[in-house]
Amino acid sequence: MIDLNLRAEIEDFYARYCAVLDEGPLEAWPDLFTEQCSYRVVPRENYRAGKPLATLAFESRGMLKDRIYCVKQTLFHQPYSQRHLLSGMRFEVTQDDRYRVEANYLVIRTKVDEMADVLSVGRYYDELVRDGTTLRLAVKHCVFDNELIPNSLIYPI
Amino acid sequence: MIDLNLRAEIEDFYARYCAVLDEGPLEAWPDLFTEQCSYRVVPRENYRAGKPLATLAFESRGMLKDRIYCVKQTLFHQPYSQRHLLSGMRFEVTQDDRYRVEANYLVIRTKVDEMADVLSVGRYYDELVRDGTTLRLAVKHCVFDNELIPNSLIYPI
Amino acid sequence: MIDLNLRAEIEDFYARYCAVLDEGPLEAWPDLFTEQCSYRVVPRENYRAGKPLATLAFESRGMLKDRIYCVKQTLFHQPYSQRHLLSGMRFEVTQDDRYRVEANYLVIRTKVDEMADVLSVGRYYDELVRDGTTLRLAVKHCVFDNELIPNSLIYPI
Amino acid sequence: MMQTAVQHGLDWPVNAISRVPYALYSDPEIFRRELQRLFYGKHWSYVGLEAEVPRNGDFKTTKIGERAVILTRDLQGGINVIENHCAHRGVQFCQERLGNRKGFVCPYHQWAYDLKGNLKGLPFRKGVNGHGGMPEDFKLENHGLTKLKVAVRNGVVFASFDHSVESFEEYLGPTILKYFDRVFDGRELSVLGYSRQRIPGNWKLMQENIKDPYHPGLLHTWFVTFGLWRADQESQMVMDGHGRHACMISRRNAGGKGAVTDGVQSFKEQMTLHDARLLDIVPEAFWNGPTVVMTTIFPSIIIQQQVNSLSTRQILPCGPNSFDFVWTHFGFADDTAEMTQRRLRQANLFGPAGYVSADDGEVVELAQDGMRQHPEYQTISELGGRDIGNTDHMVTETLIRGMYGYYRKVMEL
Amino acid sequence: MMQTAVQHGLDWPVNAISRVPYALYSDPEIFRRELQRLFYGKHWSYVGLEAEVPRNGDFKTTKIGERAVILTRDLQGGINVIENHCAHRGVQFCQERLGNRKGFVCPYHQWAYDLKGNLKGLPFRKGVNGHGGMPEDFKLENHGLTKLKVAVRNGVVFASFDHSVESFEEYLGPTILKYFDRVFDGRELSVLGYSRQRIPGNWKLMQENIKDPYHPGLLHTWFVTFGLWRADQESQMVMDGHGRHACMISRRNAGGKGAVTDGVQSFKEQMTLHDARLLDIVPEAFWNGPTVVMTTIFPSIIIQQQVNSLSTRQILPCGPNSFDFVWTHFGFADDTAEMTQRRLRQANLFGPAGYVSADDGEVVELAQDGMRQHPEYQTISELGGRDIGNTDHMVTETLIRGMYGYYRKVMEL
Amino acid sequence: MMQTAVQHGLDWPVNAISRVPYALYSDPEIFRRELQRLFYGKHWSYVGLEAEVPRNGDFKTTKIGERAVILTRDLQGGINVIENHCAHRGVQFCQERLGNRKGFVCPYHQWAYDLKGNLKGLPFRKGVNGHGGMPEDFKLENHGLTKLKVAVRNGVVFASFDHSVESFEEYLGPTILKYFDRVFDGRELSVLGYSRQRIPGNWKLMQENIKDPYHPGLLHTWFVTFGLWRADQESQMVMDGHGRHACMISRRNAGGKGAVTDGVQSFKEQMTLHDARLLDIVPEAFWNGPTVVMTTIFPSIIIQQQVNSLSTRQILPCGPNSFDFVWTHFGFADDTAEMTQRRLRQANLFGPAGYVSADDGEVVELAQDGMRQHPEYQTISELGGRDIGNTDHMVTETLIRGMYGYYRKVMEL
Ligand code: FES
Ligand code: FES
Ligand code: FES
Ligand SMILES: [Fe+3]
Ligand SMILES: [Fe+3]
Ligand SMILES: [Fe+3]
Repeated sequence: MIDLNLRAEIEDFYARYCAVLDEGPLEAWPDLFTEQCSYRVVPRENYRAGKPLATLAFESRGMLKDRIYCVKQTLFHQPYSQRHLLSGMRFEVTQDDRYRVEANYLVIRTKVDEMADVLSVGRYYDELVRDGTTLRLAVKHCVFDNELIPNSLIYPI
Repeated sequence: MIDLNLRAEIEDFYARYCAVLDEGPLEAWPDLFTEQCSYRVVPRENYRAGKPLATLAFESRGMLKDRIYCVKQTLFHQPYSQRHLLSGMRFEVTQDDRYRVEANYLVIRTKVDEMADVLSVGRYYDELVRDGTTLRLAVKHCVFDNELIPNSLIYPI
Repeated sequence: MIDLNLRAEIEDFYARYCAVLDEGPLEAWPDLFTEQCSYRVVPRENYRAGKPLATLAFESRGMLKDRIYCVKQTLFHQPYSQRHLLSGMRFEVTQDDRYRVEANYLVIRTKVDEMADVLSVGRYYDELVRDGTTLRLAVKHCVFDNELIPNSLIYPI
Repeated sequence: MMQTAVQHGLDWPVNAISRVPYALYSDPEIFRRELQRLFYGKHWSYVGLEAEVPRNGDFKTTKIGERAVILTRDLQGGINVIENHCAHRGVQFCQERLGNRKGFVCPYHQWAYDLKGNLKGLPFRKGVNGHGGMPEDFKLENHGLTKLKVAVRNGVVFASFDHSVESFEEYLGPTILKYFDRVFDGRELSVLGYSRQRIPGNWKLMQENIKDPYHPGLLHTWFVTFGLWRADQESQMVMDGHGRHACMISRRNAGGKGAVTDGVQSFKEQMTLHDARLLDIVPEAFWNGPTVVMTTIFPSIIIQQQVNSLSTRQILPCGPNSFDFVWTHFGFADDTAEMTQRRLRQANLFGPAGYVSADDGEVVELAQDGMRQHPEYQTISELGGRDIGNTDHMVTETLIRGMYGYYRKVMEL
Repeated sequence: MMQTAVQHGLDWPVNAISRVPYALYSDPEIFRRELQRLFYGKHWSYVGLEAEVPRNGDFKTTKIGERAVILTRDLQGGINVIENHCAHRGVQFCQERLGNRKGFVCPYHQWAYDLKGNLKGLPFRKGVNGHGGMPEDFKLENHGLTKLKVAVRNGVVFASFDHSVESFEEYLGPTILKYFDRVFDGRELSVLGYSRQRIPGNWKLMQENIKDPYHPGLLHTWFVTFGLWRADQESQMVMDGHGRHACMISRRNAGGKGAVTDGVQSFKEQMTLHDARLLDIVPEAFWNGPTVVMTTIFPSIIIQQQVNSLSTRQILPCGPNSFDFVWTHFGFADDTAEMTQRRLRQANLFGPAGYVSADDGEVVELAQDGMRQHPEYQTISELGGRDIGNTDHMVTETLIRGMYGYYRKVMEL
Repeated sequence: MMQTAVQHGLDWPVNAISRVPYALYSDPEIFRRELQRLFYGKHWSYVGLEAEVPRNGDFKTTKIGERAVILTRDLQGGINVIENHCAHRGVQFCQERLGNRKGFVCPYHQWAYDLKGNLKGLPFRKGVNGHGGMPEDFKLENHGLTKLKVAVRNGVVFASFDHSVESFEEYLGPTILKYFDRVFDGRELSVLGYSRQRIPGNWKLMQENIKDPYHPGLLHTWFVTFGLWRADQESQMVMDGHGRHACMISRRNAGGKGAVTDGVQSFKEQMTLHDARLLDIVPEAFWNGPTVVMTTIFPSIIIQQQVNSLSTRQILPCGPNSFDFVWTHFGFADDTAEMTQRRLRQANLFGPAGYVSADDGEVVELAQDGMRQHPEYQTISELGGRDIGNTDHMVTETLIRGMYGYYRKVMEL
């Protein structure tokens, strides 16, 4: 079992991750990743079948910044709020200062004047690395079960 | 990072809080607050716009007791069960024995012979204080995203 | 308050439990229980009224194995994925190496080409025992609020 | 009405009872007519068991068709069924599933009814300080709740919105009544609990499912393997004179491999249980031969006796495309603790997660999916011929044809 | 249309206004006619308060019936109401609830409108490099947004899709106008915030609820106990000449036990508050007698003055079976901090969680449930007789009868 | 039918093809007619790629209109399309999206079909021990699954419920066929994966979206800024002889500031990428000039070639108010690893989260919202005139007019 302090540190990291996505500012999101990172949002059917297509597939912090710029400046969309819930987090130390983390996630979406619904539900397959005093995501693969997306996916998961 | 025992103590407090609301007895709910407390359930639009109106706004444990009495004795409503899920808890020690806590919450409602649905989803902005051997809520502000409430909100969140 | 390491060990156990049900293999599920165990999935109305009927009621690891065989080999059903979220876990040491655990649970179901919905929501009333180096469930009673099941319940909860 | 039906492609050869247009399972106008003629017309619908309301003042809420009703035991011990909406301005005033009351008071304006549904009083009827109140000619007796005709037989309660309905015994007819009395022989019943599921399919698909001896040996591997049900076992398929009600009667045999399992894809020869208690079956005197009798009483209820497991399965349509299916498992007050445990263990086979019935809900949903997509298409239920008649074997769909023969008469379709 | 209605069992004796067929609350064809004649016809519907759009360029999105509209204050300070769908190809172009803009640009092809709804320009209208563009005879002025007729009175904004509607003052009539002006007397308003709920019931049930002085003293124990509302207090029920609008006017009395609480099941004598601040009521000059005036302006809005709590309650139907209910709580710009806090504390009594209004949403839902199950049934609203007329007491359902008298005329049902 | 349409306010000037009544996007009767005449009539609908079922026994489930169908490669290697509901009693027997089988067995009663849809056998057909079974005259060959007419061209599979439909090549016509063959030139395809979204709008709005060269340069800032699409670039808009199919053909230019960006609110001059790999575009031989060709094949499919990103986009209506949109991204079997990675990177631009297509789903939803609220209103698509014709520029809505010209003929509206 991993060290309790490390465990708490990782839990805190994910609490911050969710707060950034749900409370903002989205501009803080790329900094939670390493410079060379892999962020993917993938329908389970592609993941299972070994098909390479992702709903979103980014390969660097720069691409994450470009996405946020796009979402904020150029991609028209209806306003909505999202709320993340994580559960069943599993921790594994793969090398010094490198940790594999998995967790179930649920994202509830609320659009103006509509009932809340499930925007995305699935599992995180992540890798965290220690970068000085802080942790960063080197890998975050969000594999979602609800392959039929309720219209569109704008903000990061 | 806060002390691990304190962290566990706070998590236990919230587990108790949810159990009281979901399992009962509701009469035990006011005791989880300080005598002079602030309990507010607020639609996000008012919260963001700085508008003072709340769906529920209580200023003392007495008001909480009055609410429970009302719910149990005078406020007609259809029976339903509620189930709380919290995630992404963040802890901060603001002074000795005073802690700021935030968390995402989701409340699933089930009415008799209906499918379960989302009653409320949003974020807690709380302050806990140590009162002798136990913790109590001095502040609990539940800011909900799903501003269009599915008919009515009877039990506390 | 229970020992922090024990607490983490129990949380890890539940993370594994959920991973087995959501990620598979289901064949690993019975091993999470003791040989003589009680696994019950019970509508809240029967639980509250003291009526003995359960949706599923098993009395041994053997019965759990028979269920998995049935689900995999003989029980026709439409494919779906499930995703567990737990919250508000409460721990109690009842005797040496025997622990009572309660938690709220939510299971989100996704069927092919349909929106995700709530398959089951309720509370676990469990008892864990230490079996050598590992923990096992001696008792797991899943009492669900949404008594009107969305057609059928195939996989374990 | 038929306009819509035709719009939806209903094109049904006269007298064809072995072919049913898919439109019948999703057309809203046809469904509306079904409610009026089948559920609210001259038929008896199941509402519950006396054992659910044992004491004076006890009540149980349920539905007939889409109408909420309340089964009550009044203060004189009588059984009543009344409609659950207020005569004043329509409030469905009672929410609890089960309870005990001296009477009902509507929350909105506190009109008060007794357990028989009579309006006993209303606030300010005579006005306040000489102001207002109800008109002189307003009579409490004209404004009670809808009262249904009630039939109680051996502890089982049925009701009808149409007071001119024939007696329950005539309704069942002698054959079905005999099998009804086989399970409900007057012994006191004890309720073990409830299971509920919402099945996204037309309600008739569930009636067909229990009038269909063709599927259990094929869909339910479990049955085959353990010989609880297979095509080569002794059985009779019987109906009432109208073909609307039926019993599937059978006696389990050895199970295992045999002629009827050859090429049956679902058969698993080597299947055994890790814990045999699930199938700890002990014959009961009342069986009197058959190990299973499945009774369908049109339109609302199925009575299950499957070895030691007993239940009523109530059908509550919610629109044409889904229905709620409510299982009430029961035993007898004089059951031993062992027998009760046995019934509860065998209950694992049934209900929304049941080893041999979760899959029924699944195929009903898939039949609805298949039928909605092509309303102009037709089923073909011609196993055992195209006519209607009782049989002493189960290689037939005669009971389904029987139901549609009656259905066409009453529905005038 | 009536075909459907009749299909659904609408069978309504001519001139019966005290009996309303349940079908009226769920029939889709009737609902469609209600939208056309009541919400889009010669009536004024509430859209908001001037205080919500104080500065030039401010806008607020809302609905009338099922149509999305925008309340704007144009750059000249004028108030406009325009329909929220693009004249090009229908996009509902504005999503924010509140904002400030120089004009609107549709996201799809950037057609640009000013705050009055005039089409100001569109990309490539004259073509690109001599290619394409709009036809010669295309005139911007023919392709603006739908503009509604607007009425502003003392800071409250109403609009109508039918420009031939009578003036707002004529529409209210002198009696209702007097009570409208009692709250909206020209003082500057300040918005305290919003509450929103989706109530699964027909929109008319909410109009009835606030035209129904019979229920508060019975459903709302709170009211009775603290004397905020009881059947024996001074009150008047008044209507406009058409019976479509109404005010329920009353003055609280001592509360506690009394003739009208005898046998009222919901009365709780010994009830007291742990924290009395919830009922820290201070009379205001403008009350001028009554402690409560509830005004229903047909079809879209309720104006609440309950002691120190003030709100508008907007009705936005979503199909026949549900509506959104939007509460705008407000005070006056010159309120003291104490009075503002008082209004906010008393706001606990109202809205989706309110001590005396969460239950209104609940009974409305249950009335819809009860009515949907039996469309052929009828309500009976005969308290205080079967005719229509103002009263100086509250033991009457005359206001409901008044509304249906007018409803039948306009709906030709 | 038209009754309902008229009820819903359908009032459509004869020959008006540049104005479309909003009712057309939500009326259930019109939608039903669309299913019959467009999706189930004399048209070819997309079902998939041969590359999805490479081996004998492979199958893929999908839909045409609202009917579930299965694309199979039979044991002889032939391509078949059969309807996914059992001929016995309607069960939609196949659930997996992709798989490999020797044949299909319905779970309910194990009727067995081969991959061509022929009924091969059914349990107990000859009865058991001389009892029951199917009638003498029952012929397997009369009870197979619905078989659709199939067309395969260069690895793409289309099907029709109407076997009298013209050939696929005639259906496309020479112009569209040329562009079809430009992408599908016979090279082996490789499937990169799927994206799926449920868009709450009428299916026709997506056809319009890809027949609309007016919006990309305005809605999709990304396109403009990087010169992937702007109103001043070389382009042709071409249709088949009926105006039902179309190609939008264009060649990217320098991008950046220019006449067509003046006053275009969505244009962002200073926009640059932190990581340019997203736009690492490498021309391919088959482009043969254009950098983008968007092909709409009425009614079911869009073929996308956007620089290096290739996909089919299938339209599956779910009632009048929403549709499922299924993206199949593909490349060629002989692609280099670099080219595959390039296609995958550029795929970020498309699909439910795409930089230049998530917003299409959003505006389609908002168009549906705007149109539902006002069925009597009409669109105006008059950019480039009111007639139909191919153009060598993109400042036109001619392709949309072309589609509605054909639509009115077939729908007789
Ligand atoms: S509605 Fe029941 S008392 Fe008025
Ligand atoms: S739809 Fe609004 S600009 Fe085209
Ligand atoms: S429904 Fe398919 S075999 Fe009977
Ligand atoms: Fe079965
Ligand atoms: Fe009220
Ligand atoms: Fe686009």
